[in-house]
Amino acid sequence: MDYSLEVQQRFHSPQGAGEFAEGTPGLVTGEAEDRTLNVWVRVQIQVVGTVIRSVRFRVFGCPHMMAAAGWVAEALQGRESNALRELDMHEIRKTLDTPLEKLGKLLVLEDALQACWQAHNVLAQGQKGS
Amino acid sequence: MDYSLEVQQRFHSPQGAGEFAEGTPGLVTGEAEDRTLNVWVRVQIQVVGTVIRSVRFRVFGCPHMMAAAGWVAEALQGRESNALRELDMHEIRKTLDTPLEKLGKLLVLEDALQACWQAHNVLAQGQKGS
Amino acid sequence: MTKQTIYLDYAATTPVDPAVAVAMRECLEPDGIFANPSSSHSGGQAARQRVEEAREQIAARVGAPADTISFTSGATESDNLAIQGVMLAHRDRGRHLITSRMEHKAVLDTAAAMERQGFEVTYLDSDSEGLIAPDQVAEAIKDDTTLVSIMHVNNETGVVQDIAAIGECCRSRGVLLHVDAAQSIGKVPVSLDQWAVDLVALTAHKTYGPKGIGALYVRPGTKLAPLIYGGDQEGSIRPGTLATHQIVGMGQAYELADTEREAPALTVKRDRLWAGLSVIEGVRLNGHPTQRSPHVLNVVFPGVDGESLRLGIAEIAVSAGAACNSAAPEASHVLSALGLSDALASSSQRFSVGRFTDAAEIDYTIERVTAEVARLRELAGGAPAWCAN
Amino acid sequence: MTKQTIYLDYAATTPVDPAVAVAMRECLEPDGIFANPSSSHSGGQAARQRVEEAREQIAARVGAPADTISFTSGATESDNLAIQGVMLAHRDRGRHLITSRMEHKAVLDTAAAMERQGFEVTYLDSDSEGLIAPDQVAEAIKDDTTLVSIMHVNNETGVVQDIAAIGECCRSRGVLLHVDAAQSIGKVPVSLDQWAVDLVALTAHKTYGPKGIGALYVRPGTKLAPLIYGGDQEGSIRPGTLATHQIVGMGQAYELADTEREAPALTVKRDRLWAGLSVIEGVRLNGHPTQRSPHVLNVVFPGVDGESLRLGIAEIAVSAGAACNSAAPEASHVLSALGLSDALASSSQRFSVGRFTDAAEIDYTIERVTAEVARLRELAGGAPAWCAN
Ligand SMILES: Cc1ncc(COP(=O)(O)O)c(C=O)c1O
Ligand SMILES: Cc1ncc(COP(=O)(O)O)c(C=O)c1O
Repeated sequence: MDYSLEVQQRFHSPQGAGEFAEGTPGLVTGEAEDRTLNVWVRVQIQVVGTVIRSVRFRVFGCPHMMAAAGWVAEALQGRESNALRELDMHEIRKTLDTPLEKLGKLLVLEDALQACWQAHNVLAQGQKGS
Repeated sequence: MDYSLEVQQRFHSPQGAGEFAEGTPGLVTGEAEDRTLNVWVRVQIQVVGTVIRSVRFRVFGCPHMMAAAGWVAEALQGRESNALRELDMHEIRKTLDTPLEKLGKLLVLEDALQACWQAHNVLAQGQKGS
Repeated sequence: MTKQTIYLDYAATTPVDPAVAVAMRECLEPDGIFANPSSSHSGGQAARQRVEEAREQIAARVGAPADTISFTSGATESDNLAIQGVMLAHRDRGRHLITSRMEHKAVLDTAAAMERQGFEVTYLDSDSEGLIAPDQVAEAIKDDTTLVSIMHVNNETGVVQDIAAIGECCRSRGVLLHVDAAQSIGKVPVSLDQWAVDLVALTAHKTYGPKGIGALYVRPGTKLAPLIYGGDQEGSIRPGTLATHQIVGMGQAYELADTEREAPALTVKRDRLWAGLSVIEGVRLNGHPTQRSPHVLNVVFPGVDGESLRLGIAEIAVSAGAACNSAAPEASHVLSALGLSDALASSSQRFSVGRFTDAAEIDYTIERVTAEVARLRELAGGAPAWCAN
Repeated sequence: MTKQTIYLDYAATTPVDPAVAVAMRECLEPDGIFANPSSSHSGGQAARQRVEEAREQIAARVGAPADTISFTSGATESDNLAIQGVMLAHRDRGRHLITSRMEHKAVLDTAAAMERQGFEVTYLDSDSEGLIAPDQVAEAIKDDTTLVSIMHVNNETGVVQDIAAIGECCRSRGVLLHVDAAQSIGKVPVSLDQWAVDLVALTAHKTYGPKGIGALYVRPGTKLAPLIYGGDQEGSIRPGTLATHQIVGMGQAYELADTEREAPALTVKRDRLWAGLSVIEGVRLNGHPTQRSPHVLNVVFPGVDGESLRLGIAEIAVSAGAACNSAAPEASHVLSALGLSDALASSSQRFSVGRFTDAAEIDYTIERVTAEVARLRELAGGAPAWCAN
């Protein structure tokens, strides 16, 4: 298995790995897994208004999975929250120069982002409601 | 194919190769061949009384065949003529350290010696007769 | 391969020992022993002599007469020649083959090919430590069983089967036994003078010899159909121009591979590595704790993705439990056979030490693995239980 | 082999070119490219890269894309894989194989094995100069013909078949063509970009590469059943750990084997030898006078037993028309196919020149052969006519 330089770099120093401190405001969390592929990922997003302030993640999986999570965390920073729906894993796979057979794993990351998106909407509704 | 030193030596300098001069007294000739084995041999013997004085041979065949002819020529020298019948090619094969599959060829040499023996007897009868 | 990297993948292949390289070199020089060993001229005879000397060296190492050793291109071919050759030559006598689920692909894929050709194959399961009980073999033998094929040293776990006992039960039932001993030489004794074994697959490149040369031991009188045809070399069992330099290299390598001298040294290295790794939280050894070869250590690091760990310690050459480096990690068939979950199988690493492994390399490896395991577990913090079970 | 001997048996095998030995050496050093090309770590990747570079070198030499080249243990295995592999994979489509009587044993013995397995084989006869006419092939093709196997350069006579034309007639009839090109590289161009050929057997050791490594060219889409199983190497056509040093050596050897540069030099050497030998009374050339490879000269010395001539010039390594060195000299099947009597066949010698043959060696050979022929004819004086006809 050979890895693109970006994958190696993001694997060795994964920006955005970890969690937010307890009680950080505007947090939503999304989690997804695929046991057949041996991957699990949890993504935390801090949204202020409709803007993503910052992202944190945890991953059990291969280097490509970690690099993709790190890439996403960086890419989402400062974007409108609906960017959560718009990230295209096919694009990200190409950007990171990751083998096609890894796409299945990246889609698990997409699931986690979707979960964030839904959680965020619920939260948003709640806030409107109040 | 590897050859015993004696075979090599007798092949490179074959004592007794050739013919007797025309009209040498007491000459008998025996010839034999086996086309399937690609061998031909002719043996000439000079017998004085009942004693073999000297032997000459010609061979078309492999090195073992040449060595055997040379060995026989030397061995017969000075022997009683009935030695012609007594030479055992199995023994000679062992003496010359020649592979078993060569025995067939050596037996062609034996045939030539037999032919000499018969020719010699005819000659002997003739001499008695006169 | 840069000098900076640490090589702990001796079970995959070994470097050629310098003494072996020297022996081979003579056959690779313009005025050296290069002629065709089948040629009848003096050059050919000289090459033939080297070939026969090497055959003696190899035979001596496994306790067999020289004329029972035929050269092949490696253990893969030897396994195929043994299994296909025996099953085809005895097809009228019986069509049943017995093997195990932990065999190398060279045996498993050949068994599968035999099945496609209408032969019947029984696959034995090992216990959770990777051992096959001789009784299992005995029970599986049927009237039409022709051959049993069981490996000696497993290439992923290092587990050693009791070939002597398995041989007895095959012999007593009149069934032939083939043993894949590709991993054994120089690590675990192969004693064909004591074992009731009929065929043995050997290779050079796991024992500091060259790649692309191996041998098959065939007990005299064992009927075998050749895989390839075309000349009288190796008693027509295996034609083709004999590769003198390769054969000389294998002979030299086997001459050097004195188990009594090498095994203790390997054990010290392996145990030093295990002493360091075993203190990492949750690590477990795959395979039998004692009945195993001194050169292999197969370790599971629960909760740590194997591929990530290997990249994390990229300067250290180790391999997955499975040699398979594809992305959807079909878990090692060997580790699955031990009952490991997919997650644990793919969290396993095979470390294999060798003649040139030194203590500093081992200590460095312990330090790096310990650190990387901690880092990856941190990155996977909060992961569900299945990731580590 | 002592320096004193003169080597004129390049058709049997060649010494490894020093440049090839150097390339191989790097893979035989402890810190060299020794890892398993199938390993995913950096060492494995480095080895894999060398393997692929060599594949490119070999492919370029025969005018084929790299991915059509699979590595084997030599031309014997390649011939077997081509013939057995195609006949078995297409057994439902047809069971008829066409080959010639002058093929190498690797082909003839395989064809015989196919016959034993119920396939039908047609053996084409050459004309008295060793040529197969494309028409003969066309006429032999039947509805159930699957494969034609014709060699390019004959190893005993050097006669070169018109593969381009034979390929056309096979292609036009939808029949696959396998070509044994073991002797060709560096002597006669192999142009797979122009020939309608489906499989080609190659070997390294006839072209200054190492023994025990060869390759099979397989045109994309050609169905082939493997001979051995056990791993995904070489697209599962041929599993087993790739022998990096051997493959690198073959690649380097093929890179060096530039026919345009080498063939003219060989021709000069061969013609110098023939100019000297042809004045000996009664000598004749075996095989076609012009349509032949520059490296082989097969000469009959009527009335001179071949084995005796070879011992007479023992310091010169040549070989019988037949490689067979057994005592009851079953004549070379190739020379018999040319119509020679047993006597003449066994009075034939194959001289083959190579890259390292020099003029002094040739002149010495002419002198010694001339003298020894005279001596042996003298010793056989008075022999009957059949000895020389
Ligand atoms: C147990 C076992 N059998 C067979 C083989 C195949 O050996 P080779 O690479 O010589 O074909 C190997 C190694 O690859 C092995 O470890
Ligand atoms: C024409 C031909 N085919 C096949 C072979 C066999 O090649 P290898 O020795 O590589 O198996 C040879 C040489 O031995 C040959 O000359």
